[in-house]
Amino acid sequence: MSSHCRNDPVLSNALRARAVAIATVFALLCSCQREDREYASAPTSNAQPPRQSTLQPGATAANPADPVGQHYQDNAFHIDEGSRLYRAYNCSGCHANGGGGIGPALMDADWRYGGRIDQIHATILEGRPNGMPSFRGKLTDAQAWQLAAYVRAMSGNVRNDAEPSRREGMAATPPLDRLPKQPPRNGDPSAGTVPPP
Amino acid sequence: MNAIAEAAVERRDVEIVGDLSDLPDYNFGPTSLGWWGVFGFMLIEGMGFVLAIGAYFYLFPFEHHWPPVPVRPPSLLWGTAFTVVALLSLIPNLWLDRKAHRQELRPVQWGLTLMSVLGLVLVVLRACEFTALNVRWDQNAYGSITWALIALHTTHITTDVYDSLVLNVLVFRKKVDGRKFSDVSDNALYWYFIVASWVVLYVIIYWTPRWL
Amino acid sequence: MNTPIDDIETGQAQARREALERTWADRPGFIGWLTTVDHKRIAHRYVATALVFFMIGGALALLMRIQLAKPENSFMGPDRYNQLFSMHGSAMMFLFAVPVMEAVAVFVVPLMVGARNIAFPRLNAFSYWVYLFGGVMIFTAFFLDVGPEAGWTAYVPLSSSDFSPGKRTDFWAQMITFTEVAALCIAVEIVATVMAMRAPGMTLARIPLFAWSMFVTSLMVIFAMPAVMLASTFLIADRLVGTHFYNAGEGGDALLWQHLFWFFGHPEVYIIFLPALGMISEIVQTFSRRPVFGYTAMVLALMATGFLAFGLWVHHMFATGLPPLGNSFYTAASMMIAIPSGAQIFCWIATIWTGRKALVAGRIATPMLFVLGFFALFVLGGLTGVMLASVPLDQQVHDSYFVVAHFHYVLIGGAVFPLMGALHYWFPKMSGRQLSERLGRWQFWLFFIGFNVTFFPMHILGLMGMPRRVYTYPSGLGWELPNLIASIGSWIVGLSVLLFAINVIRTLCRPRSAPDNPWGAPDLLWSVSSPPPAYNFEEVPVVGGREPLWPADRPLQVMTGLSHVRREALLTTTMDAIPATRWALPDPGIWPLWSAIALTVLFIWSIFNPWGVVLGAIPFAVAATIWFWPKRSQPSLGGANERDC
Amino acid sequence: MMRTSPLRWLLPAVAMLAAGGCNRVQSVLLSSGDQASAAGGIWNLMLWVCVPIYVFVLIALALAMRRRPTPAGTTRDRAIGRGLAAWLALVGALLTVLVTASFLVDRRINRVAVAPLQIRVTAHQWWWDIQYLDPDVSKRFSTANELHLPVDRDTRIELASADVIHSFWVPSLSGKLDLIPGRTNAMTLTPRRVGWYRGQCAEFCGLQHAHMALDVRVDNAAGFAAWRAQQLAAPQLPLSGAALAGEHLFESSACAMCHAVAGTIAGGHGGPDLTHLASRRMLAAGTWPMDRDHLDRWIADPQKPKPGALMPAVPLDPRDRAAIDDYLMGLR
Amino acid sequence: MKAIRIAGLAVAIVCSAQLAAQPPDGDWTMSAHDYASTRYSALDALNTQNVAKLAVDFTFSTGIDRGQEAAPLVVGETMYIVGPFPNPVFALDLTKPGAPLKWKYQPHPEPAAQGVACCDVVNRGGAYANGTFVFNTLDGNTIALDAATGMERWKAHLGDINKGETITMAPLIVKGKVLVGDSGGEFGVRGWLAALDLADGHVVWKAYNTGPDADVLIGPQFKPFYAGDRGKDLGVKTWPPQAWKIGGGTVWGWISYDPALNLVYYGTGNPGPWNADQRPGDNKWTSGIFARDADTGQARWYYQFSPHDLYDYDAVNENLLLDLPIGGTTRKVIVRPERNGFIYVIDRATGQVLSADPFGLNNSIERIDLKSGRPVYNPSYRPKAGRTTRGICPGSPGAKDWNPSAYSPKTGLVYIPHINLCMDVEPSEVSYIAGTPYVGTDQRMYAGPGGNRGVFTAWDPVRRKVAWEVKEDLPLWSAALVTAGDLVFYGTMDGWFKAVDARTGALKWQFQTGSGIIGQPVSYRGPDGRQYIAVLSGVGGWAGAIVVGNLDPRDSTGASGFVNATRDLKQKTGTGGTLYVFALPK
Repeated sequence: MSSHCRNDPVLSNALRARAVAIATVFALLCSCQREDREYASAPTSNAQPPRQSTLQPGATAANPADPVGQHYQDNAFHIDEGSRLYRAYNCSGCHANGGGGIGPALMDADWRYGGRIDQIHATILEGRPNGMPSFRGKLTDAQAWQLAAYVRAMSGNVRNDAEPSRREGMAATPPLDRLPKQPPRNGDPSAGTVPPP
Repeated sequence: MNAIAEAAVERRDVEIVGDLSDLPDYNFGPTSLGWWGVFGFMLIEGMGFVLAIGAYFYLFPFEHHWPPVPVRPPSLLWGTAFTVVALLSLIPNLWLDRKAHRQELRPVQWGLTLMSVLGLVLVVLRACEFTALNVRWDQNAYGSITWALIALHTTHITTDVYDSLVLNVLVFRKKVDGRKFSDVSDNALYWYFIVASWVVLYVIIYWTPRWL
Repeated sequence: MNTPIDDIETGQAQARREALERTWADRPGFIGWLTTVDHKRIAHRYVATALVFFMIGGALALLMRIQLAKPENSFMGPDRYNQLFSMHGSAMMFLFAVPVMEAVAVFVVPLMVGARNIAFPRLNAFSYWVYLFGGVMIFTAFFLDVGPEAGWTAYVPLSSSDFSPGKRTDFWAQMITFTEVAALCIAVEIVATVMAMRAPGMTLARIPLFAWSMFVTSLMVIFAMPAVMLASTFLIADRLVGTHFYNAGEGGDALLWQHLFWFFGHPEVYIIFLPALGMISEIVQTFSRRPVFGYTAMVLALMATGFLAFGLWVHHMFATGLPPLGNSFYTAASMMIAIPSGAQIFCWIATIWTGRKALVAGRIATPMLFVLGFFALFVLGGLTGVMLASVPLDQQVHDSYFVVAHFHYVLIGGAVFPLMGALHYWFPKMSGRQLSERLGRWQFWLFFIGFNVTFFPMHILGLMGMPRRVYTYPSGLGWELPNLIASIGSWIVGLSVLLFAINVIRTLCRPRSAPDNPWGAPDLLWSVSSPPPAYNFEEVPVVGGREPLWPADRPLQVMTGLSHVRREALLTTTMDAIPATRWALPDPGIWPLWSAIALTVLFIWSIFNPWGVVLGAIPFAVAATIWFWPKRSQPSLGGANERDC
Repeated sequence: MMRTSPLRWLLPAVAMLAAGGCNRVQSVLLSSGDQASAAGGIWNLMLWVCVPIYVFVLIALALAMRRRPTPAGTTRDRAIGRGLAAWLALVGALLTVLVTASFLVDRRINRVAVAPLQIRVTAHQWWWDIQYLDPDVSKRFSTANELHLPVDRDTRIELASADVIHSFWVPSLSGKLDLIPGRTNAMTLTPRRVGWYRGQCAEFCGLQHAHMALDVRVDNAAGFAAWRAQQLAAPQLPLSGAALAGEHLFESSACAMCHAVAGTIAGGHGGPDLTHLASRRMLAAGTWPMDRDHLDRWIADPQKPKPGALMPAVPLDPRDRAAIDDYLMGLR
Repeated sequence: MKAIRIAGLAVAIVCSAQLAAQPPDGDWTMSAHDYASTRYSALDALNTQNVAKLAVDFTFSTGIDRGQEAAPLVVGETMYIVGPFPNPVFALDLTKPGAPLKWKYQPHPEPAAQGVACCDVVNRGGAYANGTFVFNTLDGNTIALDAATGMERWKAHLGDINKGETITMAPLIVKGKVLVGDSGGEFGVRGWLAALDLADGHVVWKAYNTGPDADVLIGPQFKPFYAGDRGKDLGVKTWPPQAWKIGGGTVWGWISYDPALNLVYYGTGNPGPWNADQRPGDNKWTSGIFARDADTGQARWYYQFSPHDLYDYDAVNENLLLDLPIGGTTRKVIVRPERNGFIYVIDRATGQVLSADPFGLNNSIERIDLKSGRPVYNPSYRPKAGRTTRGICPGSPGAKDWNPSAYSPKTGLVYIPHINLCMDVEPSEVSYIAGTPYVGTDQRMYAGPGGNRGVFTAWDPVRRKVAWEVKEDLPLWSAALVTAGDLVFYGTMDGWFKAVDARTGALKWQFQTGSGIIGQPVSYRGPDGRQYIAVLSGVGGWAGAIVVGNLDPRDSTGASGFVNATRDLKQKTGTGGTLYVFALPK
């Protein structure tokens, strides 16, 4: 193009627009998985032995947090699916909308069997002696992870940008993204609130 | 640069039919752009209020009781205080508007100061109002729309109070010419709008839950 | 065209012109580009940006058509497709259609009414920056997989945090806020410009029809846009701080969204369409070499359309189960709008009928071609619109491809064709160069044919029961053929748009050569050079009729006395345009840009944290204050007082 | 060129109508019910009014383009002014006709149903839950994604939604009506022709909006009664050992968490009721035909044909899956 | 006024005549004191004059800090206490000072049972008959112990916790048969009442409360008063197909027995699930009262308080069997303060409802139509799916829950400890998943008009009006006890044990126990001849769930919405499990 083509307003706009386009394409390459609607191929943990043994309250990282867990608790879609399953599978029957009833409260900082996502995942699949039934075989591994991710979100242990807000229907609790973050009080530092990205 | 040259090539002949140099370089009302600006934004915001009020009454029939049990209607004290002060502030506002048209500097300076003070008082009263609504925005739709109405008005009054404060500083620190006086009267005009819209909102927020 | 007059060559005239040049000049270089408040330069970038968004939006549509080319296609999955069509709709409606019309107006209206600049020039600059940042934000989000996914109508509860987790819908809602702020600013500027800055003598009855249409449009923007701002604010509040406006479970209602949205959404269609009507009137009258027949009827029709547009939003909700009697009222109202439209169609045809066809090189000029295309497409779209106004019929074809066909005929046929015509028509004035007529004709015919091939089959698809917004469809229902045809057609349209881009770029690379008034048009816009000088009019033009430049040999009356050393514009009375004020307009400044940046921070911050609204307001307040703080260089804006000699 | 343009569109239009029109399964124009034909009537009227107007406008335009220039005299303009008045009068008159017609038809569609069959349809992401109501509550039953209607009889359908807004649309029988959370809408269907029809969700409702179809069977009184009796009966107990194993698997594994089979311990309502699954014609809301092979593939991985569907791919070894297939295929 | 006194006397005579059939009035052998469920102690050593001096005599800790709802039983020189899960039984020797532990029995129930106990892991006590102490365990067993040694005589497994079936009620022993019913109406179990042989624990008869007549033991003798209850297999026909199998109708409340008519009376619990949209129809035989032949279990009559129950109004409350002068004649009636807020007077021979008057706040039911016997529901308070129905009064626990009232023949008044709560409800479709709750509503409760959450009402069943009323801040969850000394005892959830004047309601004495009281006070004559008052202190139950379960008050739907009504309870009391026995100082 000729020189005065460049300083022509209309065209330099076109140029800038192209720059924007390039920038966005670049951004696309480093796109984040936080929003991914991972309906088909969500990762699953390879079948693990029952974990009660290491899961007394205050259990330290005797078995390291399953890397799969992080993947689920950072993804808004999985947490949202967890919220749907939480009601569909009657979790709310015992734990209400986090305040508890027959079962203990889930939105506070107290965790009888550990507040790390893999510990919650194990609690869901294996059950616990004082009433928590085992859902192994009744849930897919991915569903258990999604539920665990949502349960953690109830006590605020979730990234800001993946947080669920209020549900449709009765306002049982303040919107979850307005609740304070509550690092689990089960003596396990590794179970603390996930640091914001 | 070469624009002129080009323009020069085919310029049709012109015939001078008058001279404008003795026109004023400011004015009040529709022959001042400032007035049109204020007027335009009053239209926009007025429409905003109308629609928000529409939403309020749209949500009304979805509840048996208004406000829904066990919510109590907003407490009257602060809201009423706010309304009274706002209505009283109309008197100095009117006076200020007059003085601005007459372009009397001192009165305008002190009138504007008085209005700023009143504005600040109102902002404080409004802050108290939020504590007296007896409902949270995330409790139910009634709470949401009540908060929305009052928040909407709060943004307007805070912006306008800030605006008058800046203007207030200007009339003391900078040279005040006709254009400034015209700004002052536009500011006064906007204040009428703020108060008028509040009176309507006051009746809706505080009295519909009691009457309906 | 006209012969030069000797006295203009005299030195003092030259000096006067250079003084004006100095007064109205922008700062040099890039900083000047950032700080300019010249409505022409801003309009340039506004139009260009809108066209870029138009092309990206179109590209998205092409991808969608690939997916739909054959049944159960696996070219893309549902999630990607949903984001694509949501983005397509949002971009076309909020980032292209409305802004581009206002952008053209920002360029044309001040020149048409004989003003030296638009009212509130810095607000104008601010408006552009806000619009640009909003558009860039939503597209960046889209490319980061955080694009809208609930359609451009974002119906709740599908767009609520339960069914649209994450930040996708929040970005969408804030994009609305961005574009609305921008649009509202321009609306106020145009109202003020048309009402207070007209040339002496340009009474209400002498305002050019395009200016009229933009005035009505701006009023509609002022009354319609607050609805969607309110709606999207409620939505983001529901998603972010847990309010219950749309939550039936706590006394809210899902239909509240639809009422608010369509109270804006329907007028929106006319906000896009009315400027097009103005453009057509200008083009038709120029190329028929006679005043538009029935000026008064046209103005009344514009106002009637603008007024009625607020009374028909419910016809987008006939399938929601509202009481039948109410519905029939909206049926009547919706059909009534056909009357003003009919009147306008008649007037234009009458104008052409009685006019003297102005040809370019023996052929119909491209702008006129697009106008003719408008007739063929818009009338069809309008008629299907009448069909949709009938409740029983709407309940059948609502949300089917019939509707998709309908609104593309109305919006593309009714707005984009006139817009293309108008761009060809005003391009010489904007850039000082004329687009190639040959490429223009090619573009028109490709567009016209491609468009019909794409969208006409969709009528049939709708009647065959194909719902819209499906990412795929089963075979065996007879939908394969029409879909394939449509997909092919879409690429023809793509090609024509490409031609347009090529035409523009090629032309821009040529030296400026356009005469003042290449088409021999009658309004003040064409009395200045192409492109116009920064100060538009050397002296204030005076108007004695609706067509000041006809006949061509009549001298142009002007009034002298506006300052040359400061940016003065003339304000006239609203009704009779009697000179009233020598109003000083502001110099260029960087603070509109800073304010826009501050506002952008506020909006994006608030997506992630409600306190962003409060804290983000502080930098914005600071920037805005400095913006309005009197500058030394602006005497009558309160700066140091130095009267000019 | 303008005069030829309408032809250029109408021809392929007719052609395609012929192509797609031959199936009346999901067609607005080839109606098989009172409500649809009412709308069809309006459509014809509209066509008769609008097409001539369209042609007329284009011809006028073409003529206008062809006419050679004449000076625009005021007398001439006054004449045109009268033309304008006449034109507007014509448009107004036609619109009045259309409004009245549409109003009357609307009343006809919304008439009160006489002794209707009562059905409640609840839309879920992305399937239809269908309950046949009855004053005798023990005669109520649930099914999913397959609606059976008696011919020549009014059926009153209550429409509700369990999650987002959906829209109930069986083009061959009637116009659409939205299903909105927190509200209940109702419509009347009066089918007039026995046969299979297809409906589809017509309001965008998320990932699988495209695969939310509804099979509609219009049957004569006898056929309908027979079907109803069969739906009311508890499904026969599994015969083969494999089927028994299948039932046990079904009830003890993830299946029973979301699906119900009346009379068994399986009482999930998150997914479609499977009580008489094998008696249905389609699978997964009209996505696949209902046969053992498709059923097996569906259970193996529902995300393949319906990405985003709420049913997960449950890890089962082929033998167990076969057993479950056996069991489900036995539910007639 | 005079007439009333006479009437009162008449009643007194009749009742005492009936009481004669009972063991010596110094003992307390069944939770309700007698078959007529009067909770009236004829001891009068303690009276309005000297009660002020009442003081703790001894205490005993059960060592379990869950809700203590049981009544301590006293037989001769021994006191028997059943604790909440894990349901230990303690026998205290009253002859020795400080009543040391005589023996202790630990049943070791399934821990998993805690997960299917709807409202805390409570136990409402045992029963004693000829040398045998019988009680139930949470995991669905009935156990008979040798009262003297604590040796296990027999153990019968009746409930399957894998289906959510638990047992919390106090058995009743009638003519050598132990009457036991199940709990778990929130888990989609099928309710029943069983009669076990006191000797060996085998099931003599078992009557279900839903399903075909054969299961419900409905035969030729079944003559319900109202037409709506007549017909074949209503337990099936009033349900959607198959729904009766998971339809609830449990028996976790009180049973009364009329020796003259040889009929047992008991109420049936709520139908399942709570979301009524999923079970259209009258849902027989839930939320009603059965009269059955004590020997065969054959049903005689039935009356349904809440056909198609909308609000979880279980009908398990106590039936006071009184002979009242009504319309000039003395009639054998059941007086029943019902959960739905009405106090019913029912002819206990025929099942005819003679009167039904509201004794508490009520807007969900407009009135009871005595012709058809059906309540007239207020349609505007009928819960609708997808929207929240607000301000339903009373809430799910009703105007009065399980905690039984008392009747004094001396004053002729019924003493009703009850609550004043309203609620918001949003139903939603629920899946039946065996062993998980089958409820399907979100709800939250809050204080009704007046702001007081509890009320103690003295009701005159003859004049059918309130005699006097005491407003309590917290919900009343403890039973009432009335003595011949014209004293009424009850406890509050913040730990106050109160004695008020039976005629005026004036507070005569109160004592702060360690924890909230939700138990049943009893009065007995000790081996030393003094009158004792005993009550278990230990907050819990549905109302106390927020404390024992350490629930989070930020969730207004916690514990089916009760948390919202008792947000402040954690600040007002802590958990406990202590027996307090009071007497006048020597």
